[in-house]
Amino acid sequence: MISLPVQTASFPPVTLENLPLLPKNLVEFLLGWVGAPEWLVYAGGIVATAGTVVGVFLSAFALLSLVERKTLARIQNRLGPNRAGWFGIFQPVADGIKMLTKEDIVPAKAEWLLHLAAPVLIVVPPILALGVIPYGCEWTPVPLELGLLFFFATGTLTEIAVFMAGWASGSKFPMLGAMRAISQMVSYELPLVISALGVIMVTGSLSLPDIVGKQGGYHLGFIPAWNLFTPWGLSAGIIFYIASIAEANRCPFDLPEGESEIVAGHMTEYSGFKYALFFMGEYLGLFAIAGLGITLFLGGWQAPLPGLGFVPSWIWFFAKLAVVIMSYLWIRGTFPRVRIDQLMRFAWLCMIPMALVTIPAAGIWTLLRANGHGLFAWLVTVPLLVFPWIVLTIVYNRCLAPATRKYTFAE
Amino acid sequence: MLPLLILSPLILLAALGAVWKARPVHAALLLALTLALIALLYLAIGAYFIGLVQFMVYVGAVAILIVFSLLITRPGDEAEEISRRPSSLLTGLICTVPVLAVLFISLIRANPPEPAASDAPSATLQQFGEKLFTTHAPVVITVGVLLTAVLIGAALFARGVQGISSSEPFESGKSLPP
Amino acid sequence: MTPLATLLTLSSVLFSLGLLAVLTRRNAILILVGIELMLNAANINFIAFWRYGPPDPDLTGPMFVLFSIAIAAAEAAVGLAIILMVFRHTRSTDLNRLDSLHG
Amino acid sequence: MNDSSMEPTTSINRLPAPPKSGRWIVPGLGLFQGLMVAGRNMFESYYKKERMTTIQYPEQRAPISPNFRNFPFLCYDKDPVAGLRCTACSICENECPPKCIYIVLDRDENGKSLKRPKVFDIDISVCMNCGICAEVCPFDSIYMDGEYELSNDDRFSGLLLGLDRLSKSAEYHMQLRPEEASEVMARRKADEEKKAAAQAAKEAKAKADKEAKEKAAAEAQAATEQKGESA
Repeated sequence: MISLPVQTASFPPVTLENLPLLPKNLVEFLLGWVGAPEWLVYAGGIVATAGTVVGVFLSAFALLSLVERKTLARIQNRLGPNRAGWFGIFQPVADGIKMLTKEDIVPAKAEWLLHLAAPVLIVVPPILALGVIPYGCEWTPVPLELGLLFFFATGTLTEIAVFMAGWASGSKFPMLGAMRAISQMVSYELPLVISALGVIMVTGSLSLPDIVGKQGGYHLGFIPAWNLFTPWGLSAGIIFYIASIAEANRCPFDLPEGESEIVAGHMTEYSGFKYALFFMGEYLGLFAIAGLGITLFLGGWQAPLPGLGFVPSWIWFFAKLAVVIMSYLWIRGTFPRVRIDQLMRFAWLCMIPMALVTIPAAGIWTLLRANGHGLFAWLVTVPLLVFPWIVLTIVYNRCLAPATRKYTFAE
Repeated sequence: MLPLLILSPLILLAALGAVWKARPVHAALLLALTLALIALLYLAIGAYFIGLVQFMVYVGAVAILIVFSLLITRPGDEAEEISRRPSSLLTGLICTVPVLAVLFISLIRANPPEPAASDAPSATLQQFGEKLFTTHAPVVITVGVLLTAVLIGAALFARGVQGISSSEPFESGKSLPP
Repeated sequence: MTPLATLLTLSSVLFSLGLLAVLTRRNAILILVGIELMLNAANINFIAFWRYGPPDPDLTGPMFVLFSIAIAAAEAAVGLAIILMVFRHTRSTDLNRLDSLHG
Repeated sequence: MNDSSMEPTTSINRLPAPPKSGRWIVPGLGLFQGLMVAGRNMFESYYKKERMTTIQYPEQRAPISPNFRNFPFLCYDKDPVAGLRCTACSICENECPPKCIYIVLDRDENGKSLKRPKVFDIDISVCMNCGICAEVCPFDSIYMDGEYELSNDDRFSGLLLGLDRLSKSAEYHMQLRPEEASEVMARRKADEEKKAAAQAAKEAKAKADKEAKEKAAAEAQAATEQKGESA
């Protein structure tokens, strides 16, 4: 006798808010309906969740690759890709087909295993990191208690992958590019993590949904209570923003792949789909770091104005993501690439001291606010942050301004 | 138990590779793999915080540092390393085998107690924070001072302190060409 | 074999491997690799006893590992800085070449 | 981590300090101004047509400058075969530095030169666009072309231009480089007129000679007749 499942799992109601959860719910419901064992239902739910995140961000990657080219073209008074389809909408598809069908060249001096592992490994950390970000009030793919720590821990894997790519290629430009990339990533990871510390201190949690939840509500009825609108939050947010540009290897900090100097950095010896994987990893990393910045400082999925609660929260998140990414494009279209010594000096002499100052500022802010001295908190933290900024600016302008270099051998 | 039985041999294999591989960069990468697997082991047995910290510090900082210094120092050919291997291996084993034996004997004789609870003891972030800044606050401050000193010291060392550093090698009969 | 015994065995073998690396390698950086292995073996012990040992509300094991990791990072940084310094003088990281004071 | 021995021997000259105008120097103002410039570029590109300077190539083409010079072509007047100016003199073939020109003289069945090429090939995969052939040609036949869409999927025969692809009319030349072509046309016209005049003069002279000869002959005959009569 066949025993049918006694109770079929009830399907949760589909609303606009939990629309992103639809694949997961659907898979779990279907598996429960056909009577699959519990672990299979669980595994199906996990696969569906991961599939949703990867699917959303891979399509966003395709879209961004087009939007970036169009925007940069417009900044340079060009039209950008407009041949494949209407307004070049099929350009990502064309690029993908081209990349897939290209020959995969492995240099004779390369170590094929590491050479193969590097592009695979470089895609993993951003995907892992994307999993812990809260996209909507009901949609956090993996609500980890230690989400922030997990995010930064996975980010470190990128460095190893970049090193493997540079070293396994058995060529000098990849090696130089990898050394640049690693030193840049290590240097800029410090201000990145330190500027996030203030948020952790104020929230008292490493869980990203908690951090977003803490930023709900409005000051004076219309100013959202995001971390950005506090003195320490503004300072830390700017530092986080600059460090995230460097961490994502974007212009003006895209030295690891500075075309004019070292061909394509650690990606020089890659072709075809492996090269595409590097790009995918880079763009997914960009989404991840921008998403984290939004979560930490821009209130995550919180609406920017009261009375806009009827819009699903994940739409706010993606709108903010689009704005942040557009600002990255704007910066890329504006600023020239910095030199490697300027980059490192900026990280160690400007970013890290400023990031360190935000920690006591956040501590004093929390302490004074908790004791009900709101105005006093402003009066103490603003000078605490502005004074080092002015001092650093003067020092930077006086002693460390960009200098002309005279090469004695080049005459 | 199952993750333990899967991860332990993997850790040992990776560590063996790190010890045995003649090419220094391979050894360093295998060390990174070992450390990452140990982090996974911590995660598997329920020490989430320590696992992530291990991943961040060891894989993200220490392994990268080692790899980076290998690149800067440009280690020599591995053929020399391999040619000297038998003699050095003998010395190493003479010292290592007794240590391993002593460890195993004490392990067997200690007769470790049966696990009391199968669930991981609770170690939330809150608990960690409280312990860290109450009981262990002096240690935290000491470690902070130590790390600051290390940061400054390492930076000075690596830059080359004025007066000490010079590009000329020591006057040595065996000094290599640069 | 209990989980605790497994972990302790793992840590003893790992420690011995680290020792072997320290004793056989000539490259100073690879000796540091061995030292890291030994430190990690010790850390595994702490975590194992915290996890499978008697209940420990004070979290002594993880705390010790936390500080140990911090010290290990510091040790690696200083060690590598010293190795770089030595490399700058002798153009080699082979410890057998550092025999200027050899009688 | 920087190795002092690897340090490039550079001397860094600090820029002279910017003049102090008594105003506050706002940190980051330059960055902001740069961003504004880029932003203006982006938005104005949507409604200011004069900003967009690029040409949508297959649909639009930039006019070719008269100074643009590419591979050579052969000029003909009116008829592509009979009007070909080339006489297969092989001067260009000899002068060509990479030796990319190949000429075979056309002959009739008696082996007499017809003063025109039977084969005239230029291998543009070898040609280096130096223009020496155009300069040395005494018959105003070879000029440098302005055509640039020569890519081909057959890299041997597709890039070997024969007479059929090389010969282009004088009108084409006029269109391509009016100044040069009109000068050449004027010179050729003058030459032709001179030649015609010379021909006319020659003919007149011949006529005069003939007349003179006839006259002389007639006189001689008359003289003989007179002699005969007197005898």
